[in-house]
Amino acid sequence: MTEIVSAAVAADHSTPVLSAKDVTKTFKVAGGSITAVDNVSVDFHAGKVLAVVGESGSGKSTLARMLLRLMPVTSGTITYQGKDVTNLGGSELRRYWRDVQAVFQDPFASFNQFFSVGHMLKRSLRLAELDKGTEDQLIETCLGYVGLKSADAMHKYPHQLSGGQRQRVMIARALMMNPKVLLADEATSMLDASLRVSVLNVLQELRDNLHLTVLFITHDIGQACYLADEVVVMEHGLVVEHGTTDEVIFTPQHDYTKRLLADVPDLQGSLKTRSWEPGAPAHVPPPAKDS
Amino acid sequence: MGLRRYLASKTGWYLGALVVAVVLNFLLPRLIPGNPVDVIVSGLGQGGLSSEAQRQIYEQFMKEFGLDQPMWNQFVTYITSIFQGNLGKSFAFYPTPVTDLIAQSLPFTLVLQIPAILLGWIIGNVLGAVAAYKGGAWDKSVFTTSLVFNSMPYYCLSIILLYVLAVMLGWFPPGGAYSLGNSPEWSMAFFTDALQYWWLPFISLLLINIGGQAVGMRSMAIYELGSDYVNYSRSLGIGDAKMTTYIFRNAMLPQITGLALSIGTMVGGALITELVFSYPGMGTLLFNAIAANDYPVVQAVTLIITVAVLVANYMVEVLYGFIDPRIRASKSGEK
Amino acid sequence: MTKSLMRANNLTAVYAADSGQDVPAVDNVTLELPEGQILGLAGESGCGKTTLGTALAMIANPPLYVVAGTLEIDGNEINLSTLPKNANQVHRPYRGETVSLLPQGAMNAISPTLRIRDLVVDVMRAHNGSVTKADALDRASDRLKMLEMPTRVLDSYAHQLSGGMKQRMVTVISTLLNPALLIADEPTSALDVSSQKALIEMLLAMVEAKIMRGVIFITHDLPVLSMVTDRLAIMYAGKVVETGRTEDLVNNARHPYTAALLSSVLDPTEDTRTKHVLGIPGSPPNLGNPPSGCRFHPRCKFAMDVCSTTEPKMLSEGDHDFACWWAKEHPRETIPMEVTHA
Amino acid sequence: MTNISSNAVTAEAEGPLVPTDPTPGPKAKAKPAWMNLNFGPRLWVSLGIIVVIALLAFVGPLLYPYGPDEKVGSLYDAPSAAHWLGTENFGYDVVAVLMASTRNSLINGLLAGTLATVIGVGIGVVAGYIGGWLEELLMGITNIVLAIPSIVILILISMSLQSTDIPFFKGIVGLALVIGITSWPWTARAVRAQASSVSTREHIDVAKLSGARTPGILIRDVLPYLASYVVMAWVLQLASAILAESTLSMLGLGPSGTNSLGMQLHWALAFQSVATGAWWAFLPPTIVLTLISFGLLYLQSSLDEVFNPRLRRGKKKNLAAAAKRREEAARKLEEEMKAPAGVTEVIV
Repeated sequence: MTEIVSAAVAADHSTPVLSAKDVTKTFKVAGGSITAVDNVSVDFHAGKVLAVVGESGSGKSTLARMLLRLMPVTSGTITYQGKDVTNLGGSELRRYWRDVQAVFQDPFASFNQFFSVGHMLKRSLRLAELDKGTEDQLIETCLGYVGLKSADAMHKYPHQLSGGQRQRVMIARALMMNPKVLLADEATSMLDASLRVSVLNVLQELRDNLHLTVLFITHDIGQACYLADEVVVMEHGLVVEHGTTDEVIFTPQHDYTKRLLADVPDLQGSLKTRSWEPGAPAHVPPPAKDS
Repeated sequence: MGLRRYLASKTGWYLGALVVAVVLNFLLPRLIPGNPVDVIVSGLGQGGLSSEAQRQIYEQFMKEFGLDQPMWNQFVTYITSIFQGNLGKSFAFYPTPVTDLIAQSLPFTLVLQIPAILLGWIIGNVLGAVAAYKGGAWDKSVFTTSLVFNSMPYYCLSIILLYVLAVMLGWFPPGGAYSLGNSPEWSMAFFTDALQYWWLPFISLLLINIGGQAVGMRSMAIYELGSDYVNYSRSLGIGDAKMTTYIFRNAMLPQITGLALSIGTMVGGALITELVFSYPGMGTLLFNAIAANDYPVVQAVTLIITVAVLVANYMVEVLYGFIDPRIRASKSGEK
Repeated sequence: MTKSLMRANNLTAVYAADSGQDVPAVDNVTLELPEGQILGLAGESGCGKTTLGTALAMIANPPLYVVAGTLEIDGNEINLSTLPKNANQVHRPYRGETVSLLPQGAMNAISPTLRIRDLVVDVMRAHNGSVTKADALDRASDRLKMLEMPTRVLDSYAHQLSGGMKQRMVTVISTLLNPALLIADEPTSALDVSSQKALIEMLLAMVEAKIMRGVIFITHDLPVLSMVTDRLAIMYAGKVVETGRTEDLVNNARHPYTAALLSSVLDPTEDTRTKHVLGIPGSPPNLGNPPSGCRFHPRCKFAMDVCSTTEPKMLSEGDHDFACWWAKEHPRETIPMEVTHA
Repeated sequence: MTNISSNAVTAEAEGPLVPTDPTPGPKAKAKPAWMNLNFGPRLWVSLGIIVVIALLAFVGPLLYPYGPDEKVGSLYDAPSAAHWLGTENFGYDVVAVLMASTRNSLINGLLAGTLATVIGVGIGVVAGYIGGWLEELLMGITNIVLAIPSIVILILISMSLQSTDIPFFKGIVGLALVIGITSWPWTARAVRAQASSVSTREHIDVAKLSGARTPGILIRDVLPYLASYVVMAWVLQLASAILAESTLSMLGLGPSGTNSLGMQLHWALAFQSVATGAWWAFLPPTIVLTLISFGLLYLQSSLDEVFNPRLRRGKKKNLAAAAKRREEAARKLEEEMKAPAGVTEVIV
């Protein structure tokens, strides 16, 4: 693990590690086109967790896929450590993926069900180009980092792991590349609340201990609140608000952010504001019109 | 996808398929080394004809069929004569026009196949749906029987039926389409006579079509049984009979496209059924033409089969567009 | 306490596994709901909450079997078991009229080849053969008008509606016959927060208008439940471990599992910014072979020796029931939350 | 042919109804999910049929005293102790001819069916995974070929091949090639749909991020997910290739100078065996063809149930036993309920 730490610490804190500039994505559909991401510019600074919050259709996952270079941009540039990576291909792209890794939403679909955990991890290691001796060592370390024992996990198949364990294996896989940036695309949204917290905690530790840059994509503003240093709010492909987590969540400026925060039910808040008594008729606001 | 787009794209594909099919139909027999006339004439040679006479016949045929022309010219001639309804002259029954031969055979094929395909499709779907819904013994017997019929090659069932019902039991005449001495005409006497000969090949085709459709419908309906709407309708207290109609409607849609896909196979299978029963339709015509190396007839029969199958498929797909609300709804520009 | 609307007694439901073994997904559960209230049923995936809802809605289908249990509702006592041969005929008249289901993910709840209006007519006629088409549609459009929804949706097919609209339309259909009890199974989980809010407000308005006289709201989302419900029941591994008034449960959890679930809730609040939650170690148990004693004991921070040997009985503190040995030894003491602050 | 709409890919996404034990004991050996398949009795029945026929075709000739080209009698000699199924129209022993025919028909089916499956899967996977203009081109070709009845193309090609002088094309292998290259389209279309749904799975993205290249992804991440589907398609292709051969042979376009089930029927019909009641000439090939076709289709449908639990309807015996146990449990529960109340204990 020491080499991971030294590499991450050496990173420059003032200039962004990864940045998107004027990135746009349009999809052709029958009889027209849809702009999924509209002229978005975001910077990611080393050692920070940046959350991109938005509802379905906000373009947050499309943005993530473009940053990961899994999907071409329609226009705009993506820069990594000062280098334009928008149109990388072949071995250069694979080198980029050594530094920028990801964990996806579906803890089952992320796994090839025909491979054991060990097989999957060793396959990923080919990208890291290590010698055999250090491979097992690294797997052990990375699984340990997400709270799993290599002896237990290596021979298991995905269906023998719980959702939380699967996502942690996926994080371990990403860590093995010794990445500088980790994208978590709705990585916790399919997990139960108690397991979700354990994955969020792992991400937090990676930031604190390894100074990893984390891009956390979520629809749940509560999770962003728990984890993120900075928050970007997206709506219909546009960035509507960007600031520190405290700014965005506690003093939102944009109407959309305000509405989003107002609509989120919260445990204590809704108890307090509940205006009816059990069994008694209550005043109920008229249902909102369907948009 | 809007209905108009759907129809436009289907029309495009079928026109494309038609063009390809016509070109193949023209090209394939001409790709062989030498040409069909060689084959015919060398066949005559074995019959003891002098080489001089052979050469004369060869040249006459070459001219008659335009085979001395460059390929491109031949194609243009081929296309224009097709549009004029001229399919050339038979080698074997020279100079009978191919269209005459077809006019004699086609009606027999049509009266056999159209009822067998349509009726088989309807009965098969009903049986399949009932089997899926009832489950248990019903399902087991219907499914296994259907599977047997579905997996039996057409002509195998035909042969067995012919042997058992016609030869052994003598319930039906053992082949042909009408009694000796009778000839096709628009009279009641001819029809009642022909009907006796019609039953056996018809039943043989019908059983197999029922089997195929029932097997397909059963699996579609079982899929539908597990869907959310069945569960929800149940939770609303909707009765079993009503629910069966929902399932039937949804399972039906893929079965309609299934019909389009299987028409080609059915027609192919039916050709051989005619052979088994010596039924004087297109299949028997084709068989005889192949045996006699009668290329113009073979080409004409394959062309007609292709066009008929394409048209039938096209109509089924158009119908599908109108029936499936997911395609129809987008007509008016709704979401 | 107000008059009881429904009481489900000793409900047990099993899944027939491929191996031939039965896995009990709901194990001897008793549940009560007072008239006019909303009961939240919470727990994590696989805890049996959806199975319980399915059993109460009387639509259990193989491989799910309701082995035992009765439902007292509206003066009826219904045997919920699906084992008798005539169970389906017995249950059918109650479905939709006495107990109705609002299903998880309305996405495919309506047959794609059916107009909404056709389903409306079919539902009305299923319970009263003499209803005319016009009457059925009148009733549906009145209901839609009352809820301020456009009546043109009746002419649509399901795929023409947006996700939020579809979910609300299904809600209207489920409650068309004014069922005594509505079972809402994760109705909001697939929706954006704004649609989620709209649906919740609609449900509350319907309860207020006495369209239905009680709701069981099933979800894993505790903040949503705290917003909607009067009472909560927490399920773990096929058992109800704690029930009580929503305020009591949220502020004064008496079962360690409830406490851990509550601490895992991440609201966008100042508190969440600074807190550090540990979550629950381990995974939910295999229901085919549940742990002895209290099913939660392998993951519980407060587990004592007795927890692994003897199953705790339901205890009552006023209107608040729970099954926990620790709570028995510490009367009226809130379970300490496992949270540290930065 | 359209009913092999396997949803093997989507089924697992729904997840198990009951959580599986994430920490199995030391005895539980790790197995990938696909190995926990449930093979029903129908699968064994169909496999049995196919094995018996294969034995007849490949082992039978070694044990049977007569060869298929040994003239042992005259036209339609009736069955006797020496010749169990008599002789056919040329005076050859029917059993010997039948075994040779079955062997050739099976070889033809294997060659043609495998070829069609390979082409279909290749085109389908590439189109479904790569997408874009390549997909449109490949599927355009597929749809056109699919619309043209394949029997027509087969007739035209085999007729042309008949008149060549190259024996290879006239023989069983040539015929198999022709059948193979004309019958891939529906497999391609079905596989494309599956491949395109697999290619949206996140594990493909994970493989890319792990540095895997496109051929590796196709082989290791896409094909295994299609395996069950491909096996079923292959079984169907075998059946349809065997039938296509016999159809062509009946039309007089079969492999010249060799035996096949279709040729046997062709000659039986040509020499009036049905009308003359010589059942031993036409019935054996008819039955063998039916058995092959039934065995393969039954195999396909039982494989479909194995891979697709949604289609499965429980085994009667197990169901009955489980139901009995359940009723027992229900009775016990009822008794417990009748026991004195006091489940709830009031402590305050």
